[in-house]
Amino acid sequence: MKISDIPQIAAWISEAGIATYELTGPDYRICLRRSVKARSRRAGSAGSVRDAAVPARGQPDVALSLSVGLFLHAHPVQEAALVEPNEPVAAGQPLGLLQVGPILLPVLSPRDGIVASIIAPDRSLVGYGDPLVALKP
Amino acid sequence: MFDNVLIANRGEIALRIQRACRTLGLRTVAVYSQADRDAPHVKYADTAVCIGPAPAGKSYLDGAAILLAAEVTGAQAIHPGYGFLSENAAFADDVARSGLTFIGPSPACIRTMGDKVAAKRAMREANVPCVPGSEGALPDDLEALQSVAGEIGLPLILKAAGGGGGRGMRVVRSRSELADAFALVREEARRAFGNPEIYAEKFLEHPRHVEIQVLADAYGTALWLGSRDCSLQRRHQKVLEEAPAPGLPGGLVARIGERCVEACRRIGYQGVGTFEFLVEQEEFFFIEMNTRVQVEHPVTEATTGIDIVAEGIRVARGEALTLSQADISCHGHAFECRINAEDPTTFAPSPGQITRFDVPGGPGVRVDSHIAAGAAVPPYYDSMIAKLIVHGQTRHEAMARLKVALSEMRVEGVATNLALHRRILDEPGFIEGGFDIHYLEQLLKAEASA
Amino acid sequence: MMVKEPQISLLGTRALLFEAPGETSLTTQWRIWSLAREVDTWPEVSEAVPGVNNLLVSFSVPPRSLAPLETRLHSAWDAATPMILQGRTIELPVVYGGEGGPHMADVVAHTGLCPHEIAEIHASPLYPVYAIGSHPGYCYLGGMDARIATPRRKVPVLKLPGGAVSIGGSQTGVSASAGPSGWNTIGTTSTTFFDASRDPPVLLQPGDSIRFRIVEVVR
Amino acid sequence: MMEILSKSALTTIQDRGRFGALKWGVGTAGAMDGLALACGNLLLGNSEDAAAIEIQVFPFEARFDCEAEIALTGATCEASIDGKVILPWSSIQAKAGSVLRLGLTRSARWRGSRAYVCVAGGIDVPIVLGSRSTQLRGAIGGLEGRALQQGDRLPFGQPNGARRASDGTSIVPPSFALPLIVDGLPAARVLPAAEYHCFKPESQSDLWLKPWKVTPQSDRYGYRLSGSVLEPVAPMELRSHGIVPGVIQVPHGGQPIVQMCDAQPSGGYPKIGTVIEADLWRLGQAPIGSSIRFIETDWDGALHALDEVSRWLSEVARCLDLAKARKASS
Repeated sequence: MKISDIPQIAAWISEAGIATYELTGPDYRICLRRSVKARSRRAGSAGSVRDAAVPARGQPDVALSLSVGLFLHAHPVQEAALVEPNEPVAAGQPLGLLQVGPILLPVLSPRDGIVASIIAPDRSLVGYGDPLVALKP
Repeated sequence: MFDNVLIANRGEIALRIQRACRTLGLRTVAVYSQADRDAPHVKYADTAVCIGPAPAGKSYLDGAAILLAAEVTGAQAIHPGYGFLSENAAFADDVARSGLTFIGPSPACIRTMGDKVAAKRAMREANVPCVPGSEGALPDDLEALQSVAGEIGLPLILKAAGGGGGRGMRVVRSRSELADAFALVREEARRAFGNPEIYAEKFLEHPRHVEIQVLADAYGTALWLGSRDCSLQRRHQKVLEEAPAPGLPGGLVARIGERCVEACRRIGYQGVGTFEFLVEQEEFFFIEMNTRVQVEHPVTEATTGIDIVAEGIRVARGEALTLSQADISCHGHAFECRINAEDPTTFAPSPGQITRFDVPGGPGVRVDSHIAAGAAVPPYYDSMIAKLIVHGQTRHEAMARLKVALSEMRVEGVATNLALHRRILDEPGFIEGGFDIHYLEQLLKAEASA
Repeated sequence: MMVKEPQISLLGTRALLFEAPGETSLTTQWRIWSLAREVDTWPEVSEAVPGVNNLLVSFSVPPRSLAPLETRLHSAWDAATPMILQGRTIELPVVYGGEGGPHMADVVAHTGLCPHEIAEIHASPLYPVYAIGSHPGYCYLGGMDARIATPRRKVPVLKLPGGAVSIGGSQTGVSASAGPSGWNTIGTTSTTFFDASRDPPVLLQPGDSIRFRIVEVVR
Repeated sequence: MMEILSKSALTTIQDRGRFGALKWGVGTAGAMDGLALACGNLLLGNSEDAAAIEIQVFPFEARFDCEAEIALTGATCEASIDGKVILPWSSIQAKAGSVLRLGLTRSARWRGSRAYVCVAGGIDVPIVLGSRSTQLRGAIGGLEGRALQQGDRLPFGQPNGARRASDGTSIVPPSFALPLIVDGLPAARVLPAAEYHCFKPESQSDLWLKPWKVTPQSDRYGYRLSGSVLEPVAPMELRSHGIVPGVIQVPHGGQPIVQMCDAQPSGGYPKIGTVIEADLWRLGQAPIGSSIRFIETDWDGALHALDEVSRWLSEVARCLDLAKARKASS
């Protein structure tokens, strides 16, 4: 057991979603605790878009995709896009839809705000973590 | 018949499968985690989608995420590679239910081979030799116990049915030890596992790990592609493999190969697979079957000239094998070194940024890797960064080429086990060949105490 | 329409219709009841419902191939022996014409008979219940005198009240509840024919008989 | 429980339909758009025989007095719960006191004519002769056998715990997923029926080649269509026989009537064809005043269409399950 092993152990713990880890040996005792903040951010630890989307004050500026899908600006039965730039939106409001075969998953606004721009083109293939809609305060 | 394959894996095997698909004229879909955004399997695929965050449980191990990706990208088949979901029968079932082709055997075959007891029963029925042992729990009565021991032969090992991790086991070398050992294991089993059942197996002192590669189509044709020796292991992790297994009589290997092939026909096996055996004094004992492509398949590709991954995809497309057993022969000798990003002394994974990555070349040298200078080795997955495969006309020539290749290979930025491989090549026991599965651990122990 | 052979035709993928050959008769209806009892037991059949000298066969799951089912139907018909149901006789008081018989005038116009004659002719036979249908509890009756036969209306009536006694072609019947109908209503009765909470929910079943009693003929 | 706040004429409780009571003269009733009902039940993880509310006149308003997961499918409408927009063909959570409002839509690529409000566990009215469907003629099923009225309170069944989605997940409506359009008009496939060949050849070809307008005298009982006059070669008087929804009757006037869900289970008008079961929902959503086309099909074609519908529904169920599994893992 060496100090340099700790980052690896921390990575394993993060992956397993463990909150606290204690290990006691003959001549050492280590205790690793993940903070709530770290837990909510760990998905982005590999330098992902999510980091960019979460500025220091904790107000996400981008709605990210949580699934694979075709990004639709409008519901198939409706003519109008769900939101337009400069439109005020409320937290939890659908900003767009991800089509996966016959079903549509809503992309919900992470917060109250104003739509800055719709980043992903209509009907484009998007994956997990891809930025879809930009918000401004 | 599919022509768009989703590869549900990462690293070198994702690239390897992608290459096979492209040689067959098939389109590929790469799925990746956020940690692998810049990985080459993402770059070279016809379509690539991120399916989840870095932890494997939320990406490469998330069957639902992979099937949703298949739905969106129009993939018609899923190649699971090795590890992750490759031997998950429930996932294979879900793939079939989604109307997609699982490139591999049927869920029923995966299920049978995933259950140790069912697998052994199936193999016994197909006349594949298994480790002799008691069928089920041992009797309490000493006389009956002695008679079971007599049938199995000595030495034998007593194992608690509920045990594991090296606990609840005891080796019995003489009949007089049997009663005491049984009582001890029974007591330990009762106390530690709450299950007093004990079974016995023949104990192998110096077994080698030898495996047989098989390939089967949907029309009853099954072939065996020679043997591999994977005895060089540390903590059950293979480090360096070779083909063929040195020093085994050709006739004996062929007999075992035929039985493996017969077993494939009996269970309706389709695709590529590997039968693993322990071998002691030229006796083969089946331990398990891997129902997928293996890390070490390239050594068999080198000695048979067959593209095993491509053949596996072809049979999944419903094509019949065009080869017959008579077409298959073993040319020369091949080695594979697994290059891992790991600490040379603790063997702990060593993730980080690769700053230099020089690969060797020359006749008979192949490097399967997803790494280049500048690439990151994420901490979330296994630590293998490359496979160095070398082929020669003889074992001696292959070893000489391997030595040169290892000397040319340079990896900087992360710690690797390259030095260990170089050291192994100087060991007389290795040079001679035919060592058992404890060889590397004993070597490392001797070094540590020296 | 007169045909010599039984006819089988499709009603979409939910059902087929088996039509017995020959003139409408009670003897043929006895065979239809017998066929219905047999066909009702077939696994691919959800319900076999007698009509007037015909049988609706509704599918539990539409068969992949129709030919075997058709063959079985034909042989079951050939083998069907008349099944005579011994039912009850129910008397229904009817007020003919007036507000409760808005189409009496059309029947008068078509037959050339006066309302009294029409009522007399209509009320004289004992009508066997051939089949139940049209709406909950409604009975198709056999044996109407051909002199008062009147074609169905060009445009159906959207809301006919329950208890309406009407003529459609050579058939007569009594509506059990309010609803649309293409028949000519000549009178009305106050009997209740259907109650979903009863078992069976219907007052009359095939094999029973109806006699109409003239209460009044309103001019 | 939910309470109906609006006047809402012609709103009824419907399930898949009542099968097995034809022998008593009781028709099938059931949802006019069975696919929309099935999708609502899939979104909520309901059993496929759960009952829902069929709405054909807007506005519709109802208040929930307990938490409930609801799904809205069928006709496009301006839908909201407590002022929050509900996406078409989606599921959403209602709180105790939540008010659901459905109004006419301003613009839509597809309009339809009947909306379905489904709740987890289904609308729990007594089962009458095997179904909860309202059969207005005979006044059975549903709530007291009648259309819903202001102030009616509807109880819910027990949700079965296999709820699929309540987060706004929606379904691509079948009018887009399984389109059937001829010359720009929605179409339905028809199997020729017994008296098809008793019509004049030009009437036979008019059936397939001319548009048919859905007249205002169209309802759950039947769709009276207007278009070319369909003339028989000779007058026909048929003996009364059993019929099923979808049968296209041609009365003496020559204008066809398609029997719909509340159709009487027997009739005697000549039948020129039957709209196949797989396409009845298309008719069920055809608005009054719109025109439709008929496409001739045969037994195999009709079965293929049924298979296509059931394949699509199981694909919807499979993808909802995958999305749910994905959500549970993240």
